[in-house]
Amino acid sequence: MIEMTRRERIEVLVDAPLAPKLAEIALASGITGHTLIRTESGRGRDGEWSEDLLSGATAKYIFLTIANSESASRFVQAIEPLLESHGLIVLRSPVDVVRPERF
Amino acid sequence: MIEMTRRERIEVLVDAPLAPKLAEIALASGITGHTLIRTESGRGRDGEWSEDLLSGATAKYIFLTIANSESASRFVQAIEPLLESHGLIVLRSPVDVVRPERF
Amino acid sequence: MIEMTRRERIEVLVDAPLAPKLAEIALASGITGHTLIRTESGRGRDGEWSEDLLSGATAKYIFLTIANSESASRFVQAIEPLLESHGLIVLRSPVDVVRPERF
Amino acid sequence: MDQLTTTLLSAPVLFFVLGALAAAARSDLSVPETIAKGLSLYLMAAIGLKGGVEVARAGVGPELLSALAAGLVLSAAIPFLVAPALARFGGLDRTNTGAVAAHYGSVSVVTFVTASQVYSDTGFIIAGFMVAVLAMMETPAILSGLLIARREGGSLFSRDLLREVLFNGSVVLLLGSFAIGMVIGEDGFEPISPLFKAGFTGVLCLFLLDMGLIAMRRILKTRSLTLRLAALAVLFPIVNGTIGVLAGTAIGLDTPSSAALGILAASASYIAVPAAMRLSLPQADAGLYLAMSLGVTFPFNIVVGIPLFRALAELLGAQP
Amino acid sequence: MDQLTTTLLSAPVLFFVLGALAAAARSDLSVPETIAKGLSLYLMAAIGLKGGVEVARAGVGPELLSALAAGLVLSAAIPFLVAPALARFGGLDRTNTGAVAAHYGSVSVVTFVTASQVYSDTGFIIAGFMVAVLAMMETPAILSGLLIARREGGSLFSRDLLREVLFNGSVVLLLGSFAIGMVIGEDGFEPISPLFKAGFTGVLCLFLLDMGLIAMRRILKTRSLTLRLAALAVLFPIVNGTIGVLAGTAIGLDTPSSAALGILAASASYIAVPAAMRLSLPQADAGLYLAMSLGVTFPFNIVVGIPLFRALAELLGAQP
Amino acid sequence: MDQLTTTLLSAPVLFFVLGALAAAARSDLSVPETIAKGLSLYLMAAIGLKGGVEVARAGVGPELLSALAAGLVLSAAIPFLVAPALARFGGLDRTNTGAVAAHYGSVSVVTFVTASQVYSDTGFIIAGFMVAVLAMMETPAILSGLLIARREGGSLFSRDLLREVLFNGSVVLLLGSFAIGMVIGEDGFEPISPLFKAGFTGVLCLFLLDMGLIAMRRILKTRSLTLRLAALAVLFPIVNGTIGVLAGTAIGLDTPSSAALGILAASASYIAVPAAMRLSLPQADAGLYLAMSLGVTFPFNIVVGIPLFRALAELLGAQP
Ligand SMILES: Nc1ncnc2c1ncn2[C@@H]1O[C@H](COP(=O)(O)O)[C@@H](O)[C@H]1O
Ligand SMILES: Nc1ncnc2c1ncn2[C@@H]1O[C@H](COP(=O)(O)O)[C@@H](O)[C@H]1O
Ligand SMILES: Nc1ncnc2c1ncn2[C@@H]1O[C@H](COP(=O)(O)O)[C@@H](O)[C@H]1O
Ligand code: NA
Ligand code: NA
Ligand code: NA
Repeated sequence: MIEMTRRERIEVLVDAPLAPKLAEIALASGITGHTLIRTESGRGRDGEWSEDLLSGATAKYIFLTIANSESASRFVQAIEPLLESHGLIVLRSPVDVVRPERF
Repeated sequence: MIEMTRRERIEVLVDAPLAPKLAEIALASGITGHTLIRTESGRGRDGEWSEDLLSGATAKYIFLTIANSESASRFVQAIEPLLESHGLIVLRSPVDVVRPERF
Repeated sequence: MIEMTRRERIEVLVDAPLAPKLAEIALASGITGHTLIRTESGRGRDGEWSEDLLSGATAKYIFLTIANSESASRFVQAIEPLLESHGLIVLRSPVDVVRPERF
Repeated sequence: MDQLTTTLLSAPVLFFVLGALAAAARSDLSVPETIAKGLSLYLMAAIGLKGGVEVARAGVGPELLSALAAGLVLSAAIPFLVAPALARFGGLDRTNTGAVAAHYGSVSVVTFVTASQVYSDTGFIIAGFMVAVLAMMETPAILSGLLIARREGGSLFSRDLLREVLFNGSVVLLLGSFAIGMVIGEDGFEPISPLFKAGFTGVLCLFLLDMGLIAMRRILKTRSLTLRLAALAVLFPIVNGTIGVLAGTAIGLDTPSSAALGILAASASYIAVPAAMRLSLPQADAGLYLAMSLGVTFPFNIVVGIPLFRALAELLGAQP
Repeated sequence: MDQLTTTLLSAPVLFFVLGALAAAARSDLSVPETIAKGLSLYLMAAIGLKGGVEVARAGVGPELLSALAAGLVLSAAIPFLVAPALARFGGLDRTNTGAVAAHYGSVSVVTFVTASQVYSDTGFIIAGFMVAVLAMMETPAILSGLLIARREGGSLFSRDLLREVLFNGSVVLLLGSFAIGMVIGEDGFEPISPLFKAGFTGVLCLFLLDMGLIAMRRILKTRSLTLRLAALAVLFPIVNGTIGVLAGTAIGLDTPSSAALGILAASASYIAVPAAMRLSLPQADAGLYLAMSLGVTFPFNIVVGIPLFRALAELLGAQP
Repeated sequence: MDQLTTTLLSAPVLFFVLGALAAAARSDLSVPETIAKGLSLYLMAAIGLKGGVEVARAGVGPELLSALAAGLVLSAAIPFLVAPALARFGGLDRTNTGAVAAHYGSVSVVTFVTASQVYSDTGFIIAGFMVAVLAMMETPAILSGLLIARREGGSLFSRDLLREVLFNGSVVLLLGSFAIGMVIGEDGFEPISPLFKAGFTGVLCLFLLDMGLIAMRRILKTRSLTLRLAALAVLFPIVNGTIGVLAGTAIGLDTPSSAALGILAASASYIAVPAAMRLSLPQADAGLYLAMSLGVTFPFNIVVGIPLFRALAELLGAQP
């Protein structure tokens, strides 16, 4: 059986215009890669949003990154100031990966 | 280090026309928010589906919601009747969040 | 309360042209279904990619499949040869499902 | 049979055939879904406007009302007509019978649009008000289908369903554009006619290219389409279309409009009804009803139905 | 008031109304987001080209410079003008005041485009160079809005913001197409005029259909739009538009261009500014500023503002 | 050099430059991917139809066969021609050499389309059958590239690859539209000519705007494009294009068609081949081959290649 290693899965729900900023922060936290996932719509404390808008101002992505425990913590720490102001949602959970040296 | 708290991550694979109904049920179960994620295609017991269809009738979303344990259970309970009839797939896993009072 | 059963969640980040191949391998490993999730862009060792390209050659999907432990292991084993050559990322984590006999 | 050749060798039909062949050869040719949706919005707005402008020019006669009534009856009745065949000969259960039957009572906008284009190229002009009949026939069939499936009230989605039925996107766009066309008339239509009139046939070609791809892929992918059901998907348009042409002639429509009523009766929905069925009869097999309506009946109507119902209408119209 | 009828019964405005009604009836009619984005790219390229070709034909006079200066001042000043009303009468905090104010200083491309189309149908022709004024007015208001919100330098996104402000997609496309229009002139425009000129009004119809849907849904969905704020969203265009027409007349623009300057001052951004605010003032309520600019002010301008500012400009133009 | 000015100042080329400048200024201007895909489907259908209608009018001569043969040989041979330079001067490994080489053997539809538009504006008309040559040259290069990379049979994807090669979407659409054009002829083309002919240059402008954005972003984002490789991406079109013009003249094509064969040989694929390489040579660096073909060679051909190969063809055509 292929050996798998424990890593951290971090997901951040983020406004589209802010996504590049998160990528910068991730890089600065020593995280080598990420993937943006498309969302369609949602509902939160501010009511509903959806992509149907011309400006793209209310679109959101899920910023997914796999990292080792230290980088993950550094990253979550670094985006802390944005959490309240930008209404980010941050999820963290363990995941097993192949080729762990990549992350 | 930022403190993170355990919550439940519920994901439901759902037909596009049914997604608003799930949102209503979530609200009624005391869940404050959700996010719909776009899918492209898939395969199940009924064969393949994909978005390529004009009617949007066979499109599916992933309905993602983070909730505390009680709300999550209420929600899963409430969508039970739809499971078989609408071919829903329900996934539940633990996740750590920041600002747990939101969920 | 509804009873939920432990299964495996396998996610593979995969180049769009390769996705049908993964579906074949999954089927051969005894996995009955899967769902492809849309991504938008990302960054890895080879630099950034995004969907903005005409050819679709650099688009990626997340191939999500829920399986029992044996099928999951067979599947991960079977895609091993593609891991390095096609730059796949494979994630595995436990998840609770309803109607476990489906997976 | 010269007419058949004209239909078959018109650009829109040839693009449909090209799409079907490409899909059969497993080519990766595809039209992005949103582009197809955009094209279909355009086609509905254009056909609505054209109808409205035409009615503004020619005025509303008494035929409009009788045509609307005929459309309503056809849409509501056809599901009950086809249901026994689906259940007994096709072997479907009650739910699937209801779902498939609803598709055949409703109509296909693109079949109508293609017919009206192909006809008008040879001077066989459908009356403008038939667009209103088209819109009228979209949704009554849904209720009939649900009745057949015996899904009674108090249901989870009934309110949503009613809205879907009454304010369905394509009905709103068709009738709205029709009304706009009536308000602006020929003069007001002039500045928008380069887009909505001159561009029309070309857009139809691209749309039918996509329909060819989708229809053929649908057939290739479906598991539940038996030979018997495929035969029904050919039989239904012939029978329903004939009834439509007869009804049109009986209520005194002009020959092209009788043919058009035949086309409407013969065609099966693949936009409004599948979405409604997914919501109201989720247990029904979507692969099946789409394969029948989109995979078999649609191509049959485009290639055979369009010239057939014209010929039939002309035959009946020539009767004393 | 014949003019009002002409505006209200033109196809683009009727499609806008159709969209609003459909959304109010909770119809599922929708234009896919990418299609709408494509249409808006087309409209900006077309209006830019048209302006440039016009300037190439008529030459650049001294009015261009004074019009550009007037536009710059209006865009930068209007946010400071509306801010006190938003804060005191509307009860907004500083952040939301700044964010909303920025929208009213900036402009709505589609309002301008609709006005220029509706006007030109009755021979009331806006000067070509007003497109450059349109582009000029897009972004200064963003800086004013941030000043009002007191978000000072050293900030997280200031570099990105500056780029957003200077090389914003719609500004680049408008000015770029304008420049291309000037270079190619009437001769070079000929081969592309079937798409960019003949197709224009039709595309505008489809786009406004979508705007009607979005505007109405925005209103129905928003929680934070109070009656007072809605009243301001009607008052602002009246006041700002009047100032714009006065300014245009004062600097000696011809009557249609003065009306156009009024339209620009009256209109509120819903493309460039929301994106910038999401980045720079993320704490501001996006639902609110979009509801005001897109849900109230935009429809008001399309239906009332366009004929109003024309009447005002004609009144002032007739003065000795 | 008047010709160079005509090319450079035509609307499509100016829009390309606008896109490149906007991307260089890091503007957020962008054309949604699906819109671009829709425009490219339109361009391929239009160019195919045009070619087919032209052949229906002029008939098929013996040049068609020799041109097809020349195209086949050029597409299959050019990869072997450029491979040594890529490996030795460019320093690429075998896999990347094969992948990049395949791109240069294949063709760019948009380069061809732009050339045929720019040429025809000045009465320099490419023969209709060259569209068939275009389609013919799309895919043989893929097999040559794989041979160079020494990826032998028994491979994981060989069946998929063969289908990709034979029934590639753009090949099917080009040849299918070409066939439809031949069947319908000039009369059948008339109802669809407003969309496919009158709209053509305008759509090309919007598409090239997007290509400018993509090409420039590709260059800015790529890490692996060395100066040497960039130099090759300029050298290859000059050499290959010259060979193409010579071949065209040698087999007796008319002057514009010889120039077109030069354009085809000079151009590099950025649609069919990248997708095939991603599947068959996934280890090759996609950033690199796209930067070379799309970022360097494409702009070079649009701006320099189009006038250059015309001048060359005219020079050779004037020889006794
Ligand atoms: N740590 C990571 N977390 C999430 N996605 C990643 C990560 N690393 C790489 N990726 C994704 O995998 C793709 C290929 O990675 P690579 O093989 O490193 O170029 C990238 O473009 C990202 O979309
Ligand atoms: N409990 C939740 N589960 C999943 N997504 C959520 C949840 N709460 C909020 N969201 C998402 O986060 C966005 C912003 O939330 P809020 O800051 O509460 O307006 C919402 O629009 C949703 O897309
Ligand atoms: N094991 C699985 N893992 C992930 N997605 C699945 C799985 N099984 C089914 N699905 C998804 O659920 C949809 C409906 O499944 P079914 O009800 O089996 O037709 C499929 O089309 C897939 O998109
Ligand atoms: Na019918
Ligand atoms: Na303004
Ligand atoms: Na080439």
